[in-house]
Amino acid sequence: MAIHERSLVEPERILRKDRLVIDGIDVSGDWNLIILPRVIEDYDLSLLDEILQQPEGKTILQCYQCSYCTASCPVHNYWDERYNPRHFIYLARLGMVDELQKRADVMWRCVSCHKCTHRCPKGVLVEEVLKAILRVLAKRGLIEEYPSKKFDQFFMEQVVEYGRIEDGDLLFGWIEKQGYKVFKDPILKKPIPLFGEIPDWLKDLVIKPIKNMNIDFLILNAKHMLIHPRTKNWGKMKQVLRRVLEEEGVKLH
Amino acid sequence: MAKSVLVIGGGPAGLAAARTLGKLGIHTILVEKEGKLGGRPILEEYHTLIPRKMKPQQVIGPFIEEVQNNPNVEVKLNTEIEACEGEAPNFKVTLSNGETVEVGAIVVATGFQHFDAKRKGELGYGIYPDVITNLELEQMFSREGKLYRPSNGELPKRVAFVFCVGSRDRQLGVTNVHCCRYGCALSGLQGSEIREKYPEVEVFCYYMDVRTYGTWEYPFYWAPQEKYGVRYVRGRIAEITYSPKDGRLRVKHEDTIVQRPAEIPMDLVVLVLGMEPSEGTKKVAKILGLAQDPDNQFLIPAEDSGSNIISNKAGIFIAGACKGPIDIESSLAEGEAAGAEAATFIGAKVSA
Amino acid sequence: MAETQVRKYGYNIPISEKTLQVPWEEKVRIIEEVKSDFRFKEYLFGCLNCGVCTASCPSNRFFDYSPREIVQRFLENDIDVLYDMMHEYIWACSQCFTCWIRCPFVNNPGGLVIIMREVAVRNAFEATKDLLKPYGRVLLKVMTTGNQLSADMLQPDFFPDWGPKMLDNMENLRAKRMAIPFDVGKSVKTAWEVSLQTAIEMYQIWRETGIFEMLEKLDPNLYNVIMDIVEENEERWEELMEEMEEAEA
Amino acid sequence: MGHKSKSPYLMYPEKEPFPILNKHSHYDHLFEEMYELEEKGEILVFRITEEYRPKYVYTRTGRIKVIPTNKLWHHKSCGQCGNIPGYPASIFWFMNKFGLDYLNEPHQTSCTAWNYHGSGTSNPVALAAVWLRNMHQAWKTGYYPLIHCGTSFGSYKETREQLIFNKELREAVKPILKKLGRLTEDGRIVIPQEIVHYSEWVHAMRDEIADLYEKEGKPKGIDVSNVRVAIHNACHTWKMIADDYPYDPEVYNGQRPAASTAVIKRLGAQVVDYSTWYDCCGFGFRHILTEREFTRSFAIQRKLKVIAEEIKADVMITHDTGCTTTFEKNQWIGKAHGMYYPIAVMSDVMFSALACGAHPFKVVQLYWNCSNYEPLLEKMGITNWRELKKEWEDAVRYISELEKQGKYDELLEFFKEYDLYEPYSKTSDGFKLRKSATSDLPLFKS
Repeated sequence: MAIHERSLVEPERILRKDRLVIDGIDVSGDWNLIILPRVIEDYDLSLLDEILQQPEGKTILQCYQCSYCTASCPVHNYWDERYNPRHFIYLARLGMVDELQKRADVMWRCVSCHKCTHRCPKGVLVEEVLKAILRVLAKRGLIEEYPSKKFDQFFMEQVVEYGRIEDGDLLFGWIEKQGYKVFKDPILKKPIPLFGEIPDWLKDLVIKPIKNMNIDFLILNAKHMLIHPRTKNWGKMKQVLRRVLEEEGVKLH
Repeated sequence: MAKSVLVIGGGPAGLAAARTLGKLGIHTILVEKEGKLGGRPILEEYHTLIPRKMKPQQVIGPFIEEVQNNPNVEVKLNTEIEACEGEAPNFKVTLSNGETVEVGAIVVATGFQHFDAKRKGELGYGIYPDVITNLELEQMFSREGKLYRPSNGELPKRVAFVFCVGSRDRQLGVTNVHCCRYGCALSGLQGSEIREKYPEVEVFCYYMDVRTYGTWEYPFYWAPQEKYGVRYVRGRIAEITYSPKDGRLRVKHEDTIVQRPAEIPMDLVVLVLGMEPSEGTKKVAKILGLAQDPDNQFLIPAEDSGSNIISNKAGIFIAGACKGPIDIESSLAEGEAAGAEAATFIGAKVSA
Repeated sequence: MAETQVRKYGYNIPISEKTLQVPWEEKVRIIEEVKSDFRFKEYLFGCLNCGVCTASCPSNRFFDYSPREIVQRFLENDIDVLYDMMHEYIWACSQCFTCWIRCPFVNNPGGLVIIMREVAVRNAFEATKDLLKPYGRVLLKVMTTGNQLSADMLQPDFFPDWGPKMLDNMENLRAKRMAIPFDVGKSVKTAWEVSLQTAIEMYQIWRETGIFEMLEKLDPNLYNVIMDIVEENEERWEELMEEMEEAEA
Repeated sequence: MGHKSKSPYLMYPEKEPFPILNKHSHYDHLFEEMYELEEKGEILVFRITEEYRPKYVYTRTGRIKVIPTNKLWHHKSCGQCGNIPGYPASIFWFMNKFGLDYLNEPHQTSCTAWNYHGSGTSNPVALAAVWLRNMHQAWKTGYYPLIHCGTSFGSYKETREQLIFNKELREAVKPILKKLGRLTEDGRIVIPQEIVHYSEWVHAMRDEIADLYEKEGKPKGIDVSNVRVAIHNACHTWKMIADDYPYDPEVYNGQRPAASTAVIKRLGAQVVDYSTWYDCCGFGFRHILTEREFTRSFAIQRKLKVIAEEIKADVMITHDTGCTTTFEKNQWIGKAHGMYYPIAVMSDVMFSALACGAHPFKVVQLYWNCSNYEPLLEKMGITNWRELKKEWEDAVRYISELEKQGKYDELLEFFKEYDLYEPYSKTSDGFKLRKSATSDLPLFKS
């Protein structure tokens, strides 16, 4: 025996023991297979309460599921249809946490274009509401912190340290953090572009602009890569900023 | 030529018609089947009327009073019509008390009745005590002033409103395919009332679509969600069952947005009933030869008339819920219009 | 970086690559075959998308299968999805017809499924052939004897999951079957004894209504086995008729 | 009883017995159409006349359905005869007890609808031909068809509707029936006035059954008053052509199908409601045979588990072949994943027969039943079931020995006593050996 309609059953709903003998009868494999039901048995209503406590979450109650937001959403339309703001709001309001979790991999894909918020006929601040949902889920440990958050953090560290960012540093520092071997000069320990095991797409990404770049600008960039520019009198500002961040509970490495 | 007008039905539309006629100085006979004037809202003790959120007594009370105090209006309670002879403007109508009255015009305002929820067996009404109708919820509010589960008298933690029970449903035959018009709005109102008084009670509305038409959209759909936190779930309830394990009901539906089956525990389930023509409406239609919708049996206006109150028979005017679901405001307005129409029909001259 | 967009239906079922490669005209022909069935107009009226059918559907509780989806796709005339459904999706239906008793429109999604299954069989889809391969024993039984099940079909190899009591039953089956207290039940190879005349009449029905043809397309080997039995029985019947005529004369 | 419409087959009660559906529903209209077709000479309606001792039940629309109770032609079920033989045996046993006349013929095929719903390898014309052929055989014998199987019943109800409302179908099936010699002499199709399921017969006979329980069951020490019963209504009986199945004011106010529930209540057992009462069993037609993963998942988790956790019933009562099989066979495997919820499973007629004192193994044939029926027997007061089981096993041994020794005459003599009726005496052929397409036992070979 085998389930013909296999694609209609998610693998996680299948119980099956490869080897099994009960009362002396061999019922290995499919003979003992049991499918678990996909019924929604209850709502987790506290999820909405928590969302409403978030400053950005308040307007969630105004949604009436017209789907203007989703219809306008570039991520939904051109990237992954599973990214669906209207749907996330619905699920969050009824507390269907397992459904939200199933979409954890796409939930962070908002590109902050604000078309949804702009178009909502009921004044839901869609993007903010979604952020509130994500925050609550992350706080509950139900979804992972979004992957790009690591980059955000790295970005912020740069800003805190220097009062500004430097493109090359940011880019190669980030590449290094991703586990690629970045080739560095032996003295200043600064990365040298186009060497090392960096991926091809990145090489392309770097070469293209360099080819078309004004020579002065190129020199300026190279200089900045060697000597990181810094905002004037940043030292004091940095201290204040670090304290504030500490009080807010933001961790910096 | 008879100078009297007969008004059949002492509900909102009938009262409004009789009041208008009485004020115009026309001799009016108002017959009412029940022992009391006021129609469904008064007889069944509704709590709050849509759309102005007034009490039935506040709205209908003054009409009753005026009709009773006007010497031109003769009120006959516990009376029905049995037969009618003659054509307009000389109708000879036999009443159930044996009297025969001669009238020049007739206003029919025989109203509606609520759907019998037992006909939807799968919803468990009449089997599980915690499945009640929206009418019973109104009465719970108006008579006892509190919300409770009939099974144990306790405050429910969760209340579900089940839309379209006996409406938009061909399983019941062709008679119940129409929309009840008021159910969505009333549920929004009742849900808001519950949330206002008992913020700890969670309220769910199970809908296919929400039809709070016209200006009702904000007060009865948006406000319940935004102000009172009533939760709307998309999916029609297929079955209501009871689990002895926890003593709670289960509302079974497909959440059509999530596309998964759901069986959610509830403490109190309110069935939002459809509207049907009353027995009186069907009876009067036969006696007077009024046109009825072949499917839902409600009265229908004359085909060649743009007006909603002109019937297919000259000299007979139809007003209120005998023509289909209607709200209180419109019902009163139609009654008034039918009264005025009847007055002009019998050629009454009203001095300035 | 963008992922390829695959059209999905149901809760999360992608349209298969195979379906997309089938010529459009062929898919339209198949769906038209479904829609031209005389029952189609009695099974589908309209849809409020209320979900009552799916809410009542037993298969929906375990499979990502929804009668509402089928009804919706027919109303949209979504050829690709409907065609795709006919290979796997529709076979999840349990044919319990709860959808039919609940639908406010009195649609019969279970009925639509049975028309689709018939068309899937008539057109001998590969998926249908695979699906019905293990079902061949039943087809053999029903086509030749007019019984769909018999005691000897419940072999231990095929039914270990029915447990020890079931396996006990299979021992000394013949004598146990004879201990069934009515005569026509004392048979092992059929549920009850079917008279030869009855079987012959049934073969004629299968012939006249195209069931044998359907079977030939679906599984030629099975068809051959069945036809051997049918012809043998028909010969037996003819001989008997001749004998009887002689006896009368 | 009740008043009639212009069609002699369509009756409604004077006063509505419970909140009914629309009387002018599509299905009841069928009886008017049927009458017109008969008047036009297209069909012949096989009527339920007085000789069939009609009884009356209500349907969901409040229509009065006529149930014949005597002189019945048993249209058997392959699933029942194939693996729950106590099911038809209990029906025959009751008929004998009540002194009713019946035929149990080999001249019938199954409805073939199990295969149809499972595999799609059939079509409406073939189904209609099979049905009409079987009905014609019953009509020819003068015995009224009583359908044992839920799927046959449901499928026949639907086929009848299709036939009556579709001229094309009638025209397609007529030539086939003509070839088979299965039309009336004047070329008409035979359609029975009512399609009757055995559970409707049990429902109509519930008072007689209860009387028998008082008279014969109770004196044997049998008492069902403490038995907690979970009812499972079979989909194809009440969901297919929903308007043609009994409902009764005494059963859930006429809001749920009445058959089975009514008779169990009438016997005095406790019918207990549970939250998945409306669910099917998970049979799925194809699934029960070749994809039991679904069937067992469904039966265990949606039904057996719910019943065990919510109401702790002693027995699950069904009225169809498929449901009984599904529930009794798919319990044990639950052990694989800690989902073993043992419970007795049987049909209403088997339970009723037990209550009325029928032999649990010779008649009710519980031997074949894979469910946990022993505790139920104890609770019902049939405490000597071990001895009774041994009696049956002895009979099997005896039969086995006689057969091995080729003593067929002795075997025939033995069956004369053992069987519910004498072999061959109850077929339309009378007492004569017949040609069989299927029999493999030398005893019954011509």
